[in-house]
Amino acid sequence: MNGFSFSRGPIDPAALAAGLADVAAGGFVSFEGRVRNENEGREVRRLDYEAFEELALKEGARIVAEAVERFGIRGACCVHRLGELGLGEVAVWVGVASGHRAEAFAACRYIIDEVKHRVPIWKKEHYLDGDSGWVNCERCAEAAAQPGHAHGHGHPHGH
Amino acid sequence: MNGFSFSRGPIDPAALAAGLADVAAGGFVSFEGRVRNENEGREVRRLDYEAFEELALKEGARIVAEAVERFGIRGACCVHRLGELGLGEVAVWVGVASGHRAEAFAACRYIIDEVKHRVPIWKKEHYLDGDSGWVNCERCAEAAAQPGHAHGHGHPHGH
Amino acid sequence: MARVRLKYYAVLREQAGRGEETVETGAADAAGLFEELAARHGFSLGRDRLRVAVNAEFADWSRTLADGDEIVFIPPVAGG
Amino acid sequence: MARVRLKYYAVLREQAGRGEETVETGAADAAGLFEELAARHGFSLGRDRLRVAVNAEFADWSRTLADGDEIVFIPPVAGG
Repeated sequence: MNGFSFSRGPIDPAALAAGLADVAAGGFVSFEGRVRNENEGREVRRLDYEAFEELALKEGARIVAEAVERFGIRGACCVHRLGELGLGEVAVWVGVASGHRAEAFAACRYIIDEVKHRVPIWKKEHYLDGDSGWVNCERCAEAAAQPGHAHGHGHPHGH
Repeated sequence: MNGFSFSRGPIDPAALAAGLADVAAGGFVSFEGRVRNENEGREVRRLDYEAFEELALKEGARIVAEAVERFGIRGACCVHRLGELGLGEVAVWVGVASGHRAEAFAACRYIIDEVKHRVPIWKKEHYLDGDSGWVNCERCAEAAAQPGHAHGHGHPHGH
Repeated sequence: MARVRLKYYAVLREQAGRGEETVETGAADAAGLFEELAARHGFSLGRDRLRVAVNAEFADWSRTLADGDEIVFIPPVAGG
Repeated sequence: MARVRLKYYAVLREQAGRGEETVETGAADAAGLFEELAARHGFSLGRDRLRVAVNAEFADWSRTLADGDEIVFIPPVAGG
């Protein structure tokens, strides 16, 4: 159950956690990124996720392998949703099992941070007012047009 | 579902996480401390937990309230098992829901660290060889008898 | 003299051979009470490794004792 | 001239009005190909905000193109 994968249906954290069960693991940390009702001051109604799956699966697997290597954890798994998600749904789940808790926290944080920066996944927000937009694209493009507001690639979006 | 409580039966992380559901929370971090098959080089068969419940409930609630105050999180919950636990069982669960992930990670770590240091809960380990011992007590007492090995109260035990 | 209620947990419960008891004590404070009971029950942990609670709140060892107080000596904790 | 396959995602897919296409290009490298297609499709994002993948691996913009290459321009990612 180690590694990175996509899911087109709802993510089941309990089942994923069970897949990392390990009697040598005293600490288990998980992160769930959920669809919020608000982003940067706008009321969100739903999200669509899409990915360049072939590359995303490779890059996601590299990130999980890096975490195992760096933090000496016993197991790690990341699953990301694709398609249309409503408010409160789990968009991404990361679980890490480790002998002790410090490495479990550090590795879980590493995986979600790297996934958000490196894995080719895109999110379109649909707002209550009927508008919609690709996160990090349209509004960053506007910002980039203003001197002193250039945003780099992969600008963290902060959920 | 905020706060600190004890459970005499198995902990159900999915139900506890559902209790923190919040459409304004984009990040949810949880920690599970599980019974490991080994501690400090000895093979563990099972654990018994007991608590000074009246004070533990107050101190646990203070810790959760501190985390809410310090990190500005939206909700947090900690449940600790009491009684006899087998290998792999969840001994303690901490969940934190927050607008963004950085505070969720920090608050979850804060709660488990403080609970382990401050809440009057004790753990007796039963070993495969038939021996048993109160964690932080008997062996720390031996260590304290050796010059230069004094351990302070609440010496962290490191799961 | 004060008449106080003791509750014992974990290793202290096992060494005292009981979960609670009521004692009459002439000890001036919680520290003195602990030394009396440590001598009686043969506790292995020194006072420097313990904390004390009076009426379900953490207290100082210099806390004076009153009739009806409930005292708990708290061994090093090990939750999680 | 190289005959390459493009796949488009997210905002680029919407602006190109298609998910994929095959093009003949005289561009010397991936950067030149992007500029051709940005002009044709009116992409709003500049090349400095994108990455490029060739045959499902990240590549440099200076990567020369070969017949049969599959090219993806990668808008700023937003997983999680």
